Amino acid sequence: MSQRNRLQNGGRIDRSKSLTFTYNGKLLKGYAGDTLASALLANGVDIVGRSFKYSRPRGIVAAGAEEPNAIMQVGATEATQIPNVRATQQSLYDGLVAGTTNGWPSVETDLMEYVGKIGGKMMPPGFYYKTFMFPQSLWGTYESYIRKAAGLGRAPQDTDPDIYDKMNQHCDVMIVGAGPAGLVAALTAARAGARVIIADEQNEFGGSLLSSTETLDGKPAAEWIASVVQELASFDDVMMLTHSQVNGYHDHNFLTIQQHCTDQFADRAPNGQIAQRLHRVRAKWVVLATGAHERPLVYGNNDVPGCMVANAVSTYINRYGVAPGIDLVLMTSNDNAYRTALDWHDAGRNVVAVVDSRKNPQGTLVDAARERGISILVGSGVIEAHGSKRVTSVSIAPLNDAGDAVVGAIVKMKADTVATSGGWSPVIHLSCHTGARPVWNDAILGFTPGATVQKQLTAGAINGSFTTANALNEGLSAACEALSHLNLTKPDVSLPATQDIEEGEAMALFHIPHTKPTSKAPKQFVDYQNDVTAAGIELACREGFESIEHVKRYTAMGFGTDQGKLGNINGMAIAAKTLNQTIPQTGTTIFRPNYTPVTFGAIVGRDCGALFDPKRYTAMHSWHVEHGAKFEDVGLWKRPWYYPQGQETMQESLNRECLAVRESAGILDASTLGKIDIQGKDAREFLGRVYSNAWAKLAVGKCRYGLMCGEDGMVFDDGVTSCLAENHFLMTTTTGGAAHVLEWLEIYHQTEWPEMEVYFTSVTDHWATMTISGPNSRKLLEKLTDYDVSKDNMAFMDWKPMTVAGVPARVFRISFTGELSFEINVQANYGLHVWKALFEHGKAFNLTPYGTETMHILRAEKGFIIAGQDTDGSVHPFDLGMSWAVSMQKPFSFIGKRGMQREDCVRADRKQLVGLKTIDPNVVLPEGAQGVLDPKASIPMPMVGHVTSSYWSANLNRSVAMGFVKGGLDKMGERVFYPLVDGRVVEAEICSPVFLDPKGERQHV
Amino acid sequence: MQHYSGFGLLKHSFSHHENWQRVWRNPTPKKKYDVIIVGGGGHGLATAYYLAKEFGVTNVAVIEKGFLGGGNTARNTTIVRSNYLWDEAAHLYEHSMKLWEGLSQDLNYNVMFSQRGCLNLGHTLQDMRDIERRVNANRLNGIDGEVLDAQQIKEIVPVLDCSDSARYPVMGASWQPRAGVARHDAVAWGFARGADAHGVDLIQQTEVQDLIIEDGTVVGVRTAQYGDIRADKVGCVVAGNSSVLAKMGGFELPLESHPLQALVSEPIKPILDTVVMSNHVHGYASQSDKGDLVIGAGIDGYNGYGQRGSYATVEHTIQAILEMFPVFSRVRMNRQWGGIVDTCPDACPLITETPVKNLFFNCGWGTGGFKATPGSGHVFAASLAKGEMHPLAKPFSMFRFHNGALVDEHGAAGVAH
Amino acid sequence: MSDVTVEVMEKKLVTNQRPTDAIVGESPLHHADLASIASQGPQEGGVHFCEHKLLGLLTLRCVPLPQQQEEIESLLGVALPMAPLTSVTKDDTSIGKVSVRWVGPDEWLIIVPGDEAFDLETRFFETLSGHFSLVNISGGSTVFDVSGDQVVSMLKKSIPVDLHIREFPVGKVVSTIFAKSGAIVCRLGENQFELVVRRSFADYLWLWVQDASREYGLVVKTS
Amino acid sequence: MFYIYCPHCCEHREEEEFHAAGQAHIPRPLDPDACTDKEWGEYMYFRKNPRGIHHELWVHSAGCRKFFNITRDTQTYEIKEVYKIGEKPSVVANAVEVQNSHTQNSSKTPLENTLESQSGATL
Repeated sequence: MSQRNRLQNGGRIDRSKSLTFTYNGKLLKGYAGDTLASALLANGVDIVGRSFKYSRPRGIVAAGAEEPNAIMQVGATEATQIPNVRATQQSLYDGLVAGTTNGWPSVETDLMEYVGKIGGKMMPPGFYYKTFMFPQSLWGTYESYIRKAAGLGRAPQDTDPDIYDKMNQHCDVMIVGAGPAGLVAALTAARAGARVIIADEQNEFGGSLLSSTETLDGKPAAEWIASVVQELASFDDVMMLTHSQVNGYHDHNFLTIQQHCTDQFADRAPNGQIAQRLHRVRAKWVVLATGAHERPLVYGNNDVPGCMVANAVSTYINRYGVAPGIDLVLMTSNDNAYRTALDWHDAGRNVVAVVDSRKNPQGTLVDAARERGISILVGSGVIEAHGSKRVTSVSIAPLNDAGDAVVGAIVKMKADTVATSGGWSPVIHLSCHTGARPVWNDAILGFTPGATVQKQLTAGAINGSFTTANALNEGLSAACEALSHLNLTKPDVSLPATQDIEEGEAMALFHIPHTKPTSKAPKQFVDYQNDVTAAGIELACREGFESIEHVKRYTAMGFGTDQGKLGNINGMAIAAKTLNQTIPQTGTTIFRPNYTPVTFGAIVGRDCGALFDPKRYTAMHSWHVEHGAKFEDVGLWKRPWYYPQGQETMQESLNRECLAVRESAGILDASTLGKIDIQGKDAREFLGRVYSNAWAKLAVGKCRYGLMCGEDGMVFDDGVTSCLAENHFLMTTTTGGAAHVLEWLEIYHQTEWPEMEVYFTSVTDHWATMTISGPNSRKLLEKLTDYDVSKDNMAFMDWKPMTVAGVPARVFRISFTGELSFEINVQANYGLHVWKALFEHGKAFNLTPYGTETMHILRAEKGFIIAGQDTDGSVHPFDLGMSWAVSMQKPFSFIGKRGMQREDCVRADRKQLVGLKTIDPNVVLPEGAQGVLDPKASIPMPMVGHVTSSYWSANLNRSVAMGFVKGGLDKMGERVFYPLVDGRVVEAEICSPVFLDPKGERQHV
Repeated sequence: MQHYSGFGLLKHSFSHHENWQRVWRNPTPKKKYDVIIVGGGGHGLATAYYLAKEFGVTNVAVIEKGFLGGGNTARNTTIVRSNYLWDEAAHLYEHSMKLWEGLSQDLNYNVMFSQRGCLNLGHTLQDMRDIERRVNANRLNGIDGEVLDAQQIKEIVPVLDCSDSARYPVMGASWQPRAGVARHDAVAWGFARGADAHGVDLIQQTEVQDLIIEDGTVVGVRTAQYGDIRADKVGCVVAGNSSVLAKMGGFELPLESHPLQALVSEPIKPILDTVVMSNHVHGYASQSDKGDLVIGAGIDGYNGYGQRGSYATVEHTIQAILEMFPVFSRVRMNRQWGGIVDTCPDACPLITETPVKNLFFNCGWGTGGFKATPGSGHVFAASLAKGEMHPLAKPFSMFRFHNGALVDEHGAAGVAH
Repeated sequence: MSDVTVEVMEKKLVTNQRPTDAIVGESPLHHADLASIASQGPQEGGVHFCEHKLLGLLTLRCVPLPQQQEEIESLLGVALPMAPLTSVTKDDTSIGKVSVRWVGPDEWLIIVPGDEAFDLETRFFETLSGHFSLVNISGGSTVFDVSGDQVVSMLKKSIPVDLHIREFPVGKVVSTIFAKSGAIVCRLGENQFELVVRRSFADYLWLWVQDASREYGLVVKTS
Repeated sequence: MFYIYCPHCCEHREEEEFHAAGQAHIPRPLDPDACTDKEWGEYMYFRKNPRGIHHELWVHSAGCRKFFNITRDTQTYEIKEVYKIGEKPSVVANAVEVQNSHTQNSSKTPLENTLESQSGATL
């Protein structure tokens, strides 16, 4: 196929750069500067898709973001597939591979079309709500067919090879749209010294000027554009973004711009380059100069390929040198669209007729058409297009004054292209994103931006100011207003002279009547992508869907990937007419982000893969990796979970680690525990308020365990706090709770008790913490320090400063295993040195590294809780059997005290934490198993509580478990049953949670 | 009520669909009703429907300030499941699930309830403990549930990254086969049509400006268009706006209204056949019949009635989605929007009497509202009809925040949405 | 007491935390072997990166009264930067180079040579009157120096604050989010910034900086 | 996405640096033990949650780590003023239109006099 629709000359394409691309398996040619759409039209491709519901053939109707039909699958390889690319926005590049998304066996000949033709009659809007109900069991089957038929393109199966990026930007003035209004605004702001960002979705600046034959200062508009662009580029503080859609306008002037960096030029980004960059812009002022979209008219079979929006036809001619047909019928309700007839004529093609709904059109452009001898049929409309895969002819009929009835004989004319214009709809999308409701403007028959609390200004066609002269003026005045708010001086800017064109009054016309009532007329499409017709909208209104939101939802109007850019206003007009209301009475149309779809990858930027979330490491991490540790995710931390050796199973590793600790010595990297340095004369009092137990008498050099509760009395964290000096404490928290606890302390200090003299500083990362535990841990420590760590000099719950392996350390004699333990803290820069030194001297004691899992087992043998595992935010200290950690006598009503005394919190039958001893010692209860008292009870079974912690204890050669049981503290020795998913029922005896060394002798040696 | 069926569609196609009846009337309100429901969302309409159909109270008006089903019913991610942890919540949601299972037939309106199953992924040991705990509780409560390992998950969702190289590798999941999705708008319309057919007056575009309270008893509501409309009982089912209504009643609620966002991709061919949720990675997704990936974002931390939230929240959600489904990287986000969710401190609803006599509130559903629609409406209708809270509703009194008997679903993974 | 200097002053504890020079500390990016990259990696690029290892880092918390301000100035050799988001750096104090970064209305970060931290801490507790806290965080943070023609572009990918020279002049300091971690960011020159980051996040941030610099080229330098 | 003026850093920063901490001005009862269950429950859980002007507590968590108050319209998301803990808001609900729409980012002058010592934490 040659480029049979390509004009001999003209257009902003580079005819010296021929490009080859593949469309549905065929090789086609285009030029640099083409879009995929313009290249397809140049090659005479009529059908670019099949409609969703009726499988009707569809062609390109528009030239920009509003295109509903030309939705392509693009990508040369599996990994680079992109679904749903709008051909009108995709620049052509050499080697581009595109295809249509629906149609079987091909988009040209689609068998579903016949199904659509026959079944379509049974598919009015909402038909699916009225059927497929019986039997219920078959809905899944119906649904699978519906799903297959829907869905446009497909996602790739392979991993995306492209890189996306995000960048934060700040500016004084963000200008959206680089048409005449935007360019003048940018130039004005830039000359005043403002920091400016100007973005446009097109491949070059110029906006509407690129598609028209207008002159500025008597010269082609392109020359003026080039001079402005050149000047803008000379400012350091001006950022110019082409191929960049501003897609979201969020609160407080935050905007997102999707910039296509390479994906408009290549199937995948060349080595290391960014495919797309998402700019996150915070602008002091925003100027929306987003222009307008032309509204097509709604008439019979207006979806046959060859039916287009008038301005799109002009764009293809003037910008791309493509005339998408031979014989044009133009239908319009306004003067502006006459340009298309002139362009078509001047391109050497045949204008069959201009069909004008107005009785007496007058204006510069109308005169120009008459001068060219173009036939103008006034007071008429195209009521129907004919043809299956391409328009072959049209039916034209005289209309009454209101434009709502056919009043004369039908004339049929041959044509292959129908261009229509019902006027222009301002592109108000961004102005709606922060909640402003647009307002209807009768003068322009469209919505314009409503009042907003954003620092937003608008200029040009978005305001309904459609002429270039007005756009330039408004661009200047918007910039000047922004500059005055920014306290910048308005510079000299002279606007170029525009052509003087007088336009006659336009007629309010949306829906062309047919000789038949709408319900019986050929389908008149309003929303192409979702196959919404005028008849469908009328039906929805008749059925009682009277709010425009109901109409939209019932018919799916505006829910396509084009978000109703072409169809929404026509749909509202039809609904309004059906309901005998005005358009503003019917409602308004609200747009949400995004203006056009945004690649997920671009939104994510670099926050994916290895950078999805930080991995936090301790100072000894490299050692753990070298020694084969498996890691557990705890918050953002990577903690050693266990250290398998050889072919060990996990349980074998755990058994080995557990035995080593109790028999000799083990070592745990405990650096991830939260640590907070607390200083000030009120530090001690503060501790008393935030912990449930007493702190008044903790002596210097001593450590104490504490529970932290919310005001509701429920435990949320725990840890050991040590008295470093009278006014100086070191608090430890759980690994996951560190940040929350610090903020908790701060909020009470800053908002409730600011008079207290105390400061909190996180030192979690500062200290590397290694716990040596086991009967030989003292002997090991003695090898590395000269300090007297004997029982007499360093008792249980003492801390001492000393030098360990040559490094100054703080050593805490606290134990989470129930064994003799020393927690050695050194400045993290020396952590690995000390850790390695311990191993050098630890060989004699079989020093065994153990991970979090062994730690959990060892503490469970001792009945110590883990906040977050044995608590869930709904248990207070008494529920945990930890009344010893609550001091109700403290003078200050500590946080949690009042909460834990509420009526429901003092019930005797609350779930309480107890030990659980399985009757069969070899059975390990699954954590999460739910207990019942009567395993034979019928479902729903009354449950008494769940297992929170459960392990195989190699030391005890049996299982150990803890869990909640209703009233469990008073049920020692009684039985609980755990019906499991696999059908087993495990029986357990309620016991003390302390399974090993109940007197605590091992840790006191 | 005109009966809907495939045959009906065929029949009407011969008359070009010109003769379909209105789905509901557009009545002028009476001076007095037995019950006024404030709020014409899914829950309010369901309440009215069951009041009329099950409990014989037909002198009912639903007063809606906008259009029917236009609040959170129109804005949610349509997930239906009942695998809640605590008995009280589980029983309530399972009651709802059972109603869902016959809802299209009951309403003669296809709500497209698609029981395609729901996976709640676990990525940490604690996630897996919570999943075991919840599934065990579900099964003993008569709710279907299984615990799956990564291999089994991969079979159900091939596009999910179940590899060890993920930042938070998938360790397992809970699986509720009966869970699924439904067509959200259809639920509101189906209930509205059914309620209307039973005589309920649906009054749209009418804002309640005040509650009329005499001697501590509510006796009606005040509107701009229709003045005072009296009622024996008033039930407020206004979700995010509950605190505004409560203020008219002179009291506060244990509620905050927060923005909750959702988004959809462009429609793509079927790729995700079930609902996948991850609390740890903070994302969840399903695919609509139209082909859109329907994705729910997190709740913003601040109060907001603006029906929009922060962009960063959406960013984090999409990061999570790509962490779970790397092949979605080149798929594009079509649209995002926000709702106003009324959240309770314990992530459970309020179905409650209030300090004002004959004034009842049903709210606080947080992110769980859509799935509860039929059950919530049913128990609230029963409570309004009998003047005494339905046994399933009793645990959800607002006064639990006085005595401390919270139903804390926060502690249980998998409840956030 | 024993072999560690321990002083309890103002009823607070000060301990030396550095061993003798025989034991070499490992900075948070020790494992990345920046020295090798510096010698073998690219020598040209838009972003330059360097870790200033093992400096003395102290967090001062205080709402300084005039007298305290004077005392602090004489201790540090520089006045405390009282205005929000300001900093001071002096190369030639009696203890060498001293930098002070405003972090909050009652919080400053003090950066001194690594072997001066303990002495300075000790002098603070001996000298400074009134309510304050001083905490050694030398092991908990590290200092990155990033510079180069494209350093601002790299930072724009990483932090949300406005980096335009008019808004963020030399000497300005902010605490902010850096990718998904945090940093104290101080502008040292038009194209040079100091980042103080937490130890456990250092590897993540190093990965991030490499990634964000890829399109500009990254040059690693040793300090 | 809010752009929030931190009254301590004295400049606007992105919302991502902050955390919302709920309704402002909820002082902890001075004698919790004297509170009834109802009073304690209301302190912990019951909130104004207005549509419109709202006083809320925020913390500049990634910045100076200070808590402060914001008066914000929960419908338009306009920030009316920012003030430190211990200060009182000057913009309150039901007051006549205090500010017009384009003054949102003008930083609030903090009130000179400290009015309440108990500004109130939120749970």
